[in-house]
Amino acid sequence: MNQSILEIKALSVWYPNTEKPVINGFNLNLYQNEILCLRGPSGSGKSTIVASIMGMLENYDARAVGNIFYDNVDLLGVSEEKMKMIRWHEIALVPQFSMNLFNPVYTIRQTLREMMWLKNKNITKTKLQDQESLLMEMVHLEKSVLGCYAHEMSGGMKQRAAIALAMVHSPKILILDEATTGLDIKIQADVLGTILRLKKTMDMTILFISHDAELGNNISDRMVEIK
Amino acid sequence: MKKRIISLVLIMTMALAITGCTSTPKDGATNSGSSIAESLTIAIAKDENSLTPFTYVSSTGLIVNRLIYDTLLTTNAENEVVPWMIEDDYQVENDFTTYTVTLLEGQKFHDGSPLTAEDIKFSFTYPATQKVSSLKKIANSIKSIDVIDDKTAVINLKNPDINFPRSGLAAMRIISKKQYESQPDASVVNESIGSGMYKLAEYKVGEYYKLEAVSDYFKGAPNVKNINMPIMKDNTAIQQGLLSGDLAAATSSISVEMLETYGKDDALAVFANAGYSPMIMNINNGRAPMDNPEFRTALTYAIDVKGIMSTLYREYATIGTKAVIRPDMDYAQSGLDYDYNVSKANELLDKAGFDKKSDNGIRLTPDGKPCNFTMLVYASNNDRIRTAELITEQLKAVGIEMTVKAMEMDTVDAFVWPDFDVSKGRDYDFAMWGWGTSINPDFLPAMFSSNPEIGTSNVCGYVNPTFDKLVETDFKAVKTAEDLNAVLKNMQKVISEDPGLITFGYADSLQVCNTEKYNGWVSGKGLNVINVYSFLGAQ
Amino acid sequence: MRSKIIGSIGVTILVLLVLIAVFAESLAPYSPYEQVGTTFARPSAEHWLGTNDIGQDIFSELIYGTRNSLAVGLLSATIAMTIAVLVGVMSGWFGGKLDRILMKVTTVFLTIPFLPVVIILAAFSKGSVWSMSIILGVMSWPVVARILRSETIKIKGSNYIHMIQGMGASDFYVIRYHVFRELLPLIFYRGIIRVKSGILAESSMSFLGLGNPAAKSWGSIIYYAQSSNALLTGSWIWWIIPPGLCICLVSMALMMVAYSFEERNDARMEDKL
Amino acid sequence: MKKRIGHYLIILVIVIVANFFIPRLLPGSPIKTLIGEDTGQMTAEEKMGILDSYHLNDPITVQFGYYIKDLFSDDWGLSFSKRQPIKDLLKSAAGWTLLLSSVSMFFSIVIGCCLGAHSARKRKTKSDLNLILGTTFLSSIPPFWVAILLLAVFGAQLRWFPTYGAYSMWSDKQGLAYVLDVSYHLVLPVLALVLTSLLPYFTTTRYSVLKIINEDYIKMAKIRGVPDHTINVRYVMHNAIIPVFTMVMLDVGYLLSGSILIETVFSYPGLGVLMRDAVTARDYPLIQYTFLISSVLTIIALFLADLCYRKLDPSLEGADEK
Repeated sequence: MNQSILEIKALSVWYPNTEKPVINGFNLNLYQNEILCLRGPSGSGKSTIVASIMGMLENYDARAVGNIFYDNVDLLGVSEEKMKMIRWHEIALVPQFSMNLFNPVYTIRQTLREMMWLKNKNITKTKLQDQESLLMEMVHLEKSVLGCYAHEMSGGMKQRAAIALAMVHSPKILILDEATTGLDIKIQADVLGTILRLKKTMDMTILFISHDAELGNNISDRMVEIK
Repeated sequence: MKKRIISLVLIMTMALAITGCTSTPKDGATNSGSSIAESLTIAIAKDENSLTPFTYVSSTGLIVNRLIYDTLLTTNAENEVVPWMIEDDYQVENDFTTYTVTLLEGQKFHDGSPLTAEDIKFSFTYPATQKVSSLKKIANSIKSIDVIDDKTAVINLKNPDINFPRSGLAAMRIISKKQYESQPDASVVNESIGSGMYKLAEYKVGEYYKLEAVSDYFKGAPNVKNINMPIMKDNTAIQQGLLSGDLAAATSSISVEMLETYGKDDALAVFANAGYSPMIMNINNGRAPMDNPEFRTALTYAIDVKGIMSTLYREYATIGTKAVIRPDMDYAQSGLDYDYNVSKANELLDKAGFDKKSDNGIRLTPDGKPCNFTMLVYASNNDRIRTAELITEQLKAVGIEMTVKAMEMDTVDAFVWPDFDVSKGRDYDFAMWGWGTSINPDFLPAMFSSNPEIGTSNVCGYVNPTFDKLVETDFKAVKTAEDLNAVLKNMQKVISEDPGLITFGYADSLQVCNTEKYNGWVSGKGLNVINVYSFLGAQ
Repeated sequence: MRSKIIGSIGVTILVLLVLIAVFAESLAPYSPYEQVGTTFARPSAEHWLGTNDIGQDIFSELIYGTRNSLAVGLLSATIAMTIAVLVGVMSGWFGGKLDRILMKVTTVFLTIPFLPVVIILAAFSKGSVWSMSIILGVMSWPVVARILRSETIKIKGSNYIHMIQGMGASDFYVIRYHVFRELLPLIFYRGIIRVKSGILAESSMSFLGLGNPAAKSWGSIIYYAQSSNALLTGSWIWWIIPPGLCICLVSMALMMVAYSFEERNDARMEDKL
Repeated sequence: MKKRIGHYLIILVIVIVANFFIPRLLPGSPIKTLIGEDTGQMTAEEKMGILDSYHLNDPITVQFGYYIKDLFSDDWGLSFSKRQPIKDLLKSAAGWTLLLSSVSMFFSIVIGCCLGAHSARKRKTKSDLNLILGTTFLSSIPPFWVAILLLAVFGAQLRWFPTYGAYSMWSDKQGLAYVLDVSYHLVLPVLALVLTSLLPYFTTTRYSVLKIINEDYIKMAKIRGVPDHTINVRYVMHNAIIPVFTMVMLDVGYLLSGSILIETVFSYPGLGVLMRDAVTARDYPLIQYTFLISSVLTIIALFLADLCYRKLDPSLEGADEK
């Protein structure tokens, strides 16, 4: 059994002006190179856990206690500066709402390149091209899609583009929050395929969040239920 | 003979000093300013094109045009017609049909070419060839002009015209034969070459004019070397300019409420020049019930002419009379003042069969229609709108309802004076109105004759056989000044007994001048401060 | 919470003004048409805002002026919005040829200079307050129409509309009960702005001598003050400021209403402008 | 794109035709202008003669012919009232108006947007409300009154700025001096226009920003560690500006003929004043061409705006509206 890469200890989260915490003393261990399916009915706080890991709680001005350890740093305690380094570089997210994840006035290419450029300001054009085509490969998208705007793409394409975007910095952990919800079966299968392949090829750890047990069973090595 | 003629000419002059150049207490207080100036900035209120006699648009243009183009005679501060380009002793013979004039020495055009009797002949005949020109009328009245020598010309009229010195000799601009003779259409000539004391150095459409003094002018170099005239259409901007000292003067006039403000500033003097353009309430004499003389007479009692005028202009106006023309004209019939008397008005209306009233207190016409009328007025003319408002209130008191409709100028004209042709009829009840000038003796015939040939400005559709007869017979037969005055006086009696309209009077034009920058300003009856006398240098 | 307060302030002001307009006769100390004092009198016990250039009581003018000003504002806005909604929704919803034609008309209206058309209309309408508002209404619909159109197109594209249509709802039904309701906040907001511009335009037209200065309105009061050089004589303090403030007051009140309205309709107001 | 061009061409044709008929619908006739002061004294025949000489008695269709002919002539014929080639008259006037309106438009947009964005950020705070009420207040003052106030205070009283004209007349400044002089004269008119036309841009920006800052792609960009200024400029502003641009497109027309109030007060030699004079003088040719110019300028502006619009908002690319 691989060693734990991400450990959540006794995590409790409160939303403003609510007595009862959404999550109460939640524990979770995420091991190297596994696909863990975090399953639970909607409203069970799955997204809140994601938010806590990504350090997005303040967006909902929520309050959390407990620890989330990622290579020996507590993500709940860490400074925003440090978090910036971890977020997306180490842990990337394919959000639930990837439907409008993209700036409507950007092409996919612009979005991807912006990310690459942010990591390495003096990256060469050729390097950019190679990387973006690589990413497209990764998620089985036509190169032509690079020139598209969000409104020109189908749900499935967007979803895969979102994954590509998450992979830009080749993170260690990839969190997919309801990544396939609202897509029809065929495309779902497609996206799931992509995910599995990523796990193999890139030796990644994937936290797969879904309300759909069956779907979970199909792809995950391990399943954790929350109520 | 000579002397008699001159005195006659003097009698001809329409106005004698009664009010003269009334000035505000403030005026003339400070003459500390200099009597000569290098350059003055004087606002002109309209764009008047290239200012040639054939291109200027309005009276404003005429004012400036006079500085550039000389006339044989001109009108002075007392509004008398006096010689300008010619010898004092010009001859008037065989019943005002022949006028002999001799040019003074040393006159030339701005292009340097000398001004001769030939140019006079040309100036008086050329306009007749034009499609459109305000001078055409004069040229048309000319039978022939004989050039005696370089300096002397004899002008023969088709018909006797007792008023020709003013309406012709003092009005006709002398233009350069050389410049125009090859020009079929004068209105396309945009270079103004006159013989006046200033020459037009520069003109930017819609922006400004620049006048330069003619140093070797035959009456001596003008006191002001350069006159810069920005075209400023907004009155407030002009006033601001005058107060701030940017402007030395303006072609436009100010309104009474400004007197105090200007009074505070010692550098500024206000001149009040008696005006000759009347404010009138037109009554559509052709439409019932206004076609009823009693009704119209009643109105003259119901409206407080004096009160309205003093409300609008304080003492800076000449109150109108039933005689219509200015009371200080020498042929004005005295004792025809309006008398504001509401009870008299009511009494007359009752007598005239307007005695029944509707339940909301409005009188009914003999045939039972309520007396509510509309009054048309230019939306751009505040004084007239205000007058209309006051009239409305005063007519309420005698049970007549008036609705004021302020509309854009040409729209009103289209109702009151369709195609500017009185024979085309008219479509209005009442209308606030005014005429450019009232100074010519044929002003009255033009306003009240029912014959469209003569009564060209009879926009009220006034019909009165007695008056028409006076025009057709006596007026045509006039031989001397005395006859003329007699006829005109009779006319006034007629129109005062059977009023066709209401004349409120003649507002003075109040003009502000900066006496610190320059103190040579001269103003007078019907004379804008921007005039030849204001700038005329020592002879 | 705050938005509620602001909104109610706005409403209160408007209601007050309407009341003033309605009960002008009993509120005004004098008839605004009557000559009740010397000309250009400064404010005093009997004339709170002094008198104007022909000795009418400015305060009374102000009260009566409320009528015409509000009338012009509201009426012109109503007219403009009616046309705009008709054109905008129809061309947005039905698209195709109709849309193309309507949009051409709209663009033409946008390109043809405002002033001359106003003069023509004013000329034919003998410049009464009512015709004034009609003119302003007719001249100011295109902009709103364009906006409503693009909104309608958006709404038409939305899934739930397709669903309802799928259930066999008639165009009229969908427009009446769904599209229109969606547009309402936008229409409301635009309407408010139109009322304001209507009131302003009335005064500007007086300034250009296109209005009917004889009719008492805030605009015409300012116009007369201005043309009697209130600025230079110092009388502007009691002659121009009060009507000016009244105009501002209305617009502000309207904006306050709009503001609170927007706060409450966030979800719907979004991107509706 | 072809479609768009076609669309605007059709508009242009309509406008050309309309501009011929508009002046002729005006009550009254140009004869007063043609004859000058003493119209009354003329006989009907004389008047007819004059009207004939300007083709004003010909059937409307014939007149229309002349209009089209002049349109393609080199100087567009003579003006009735100004008695000058119309082209010369329009050249300068149009230039000044274009300068005035474009400059003031630029500033009102920039300022309006900045304020709008700011107040959106400060949403529900005091300064937000203050900004809203402030801009509303400004836009509630009659434009001519603002202009006059500026003129009185900064022109006449403080004497900081000139009170009339577009440049100091009678002083033939050259090069930079001239540019400075012109901008100096531009200050007050522009200020007046900007102050009174701020509101629409302000509100529009405010609302679109409000909407956008709540969009998911903004949140995610933050998570992805996109720096704030990039988010503000390339994410928020770029998206927020689109509806503002629509406003601009719709306002161009107004600004071109709408600056007339300001032009009048500041004696600015622009199109608006020329147009107003032409109308009051019933100067048919001049009316036609002033309208035409301002319409054409508007159409061009609309067209350009349309182009940029497409650049600005990719979701419109290809999805041609008409």
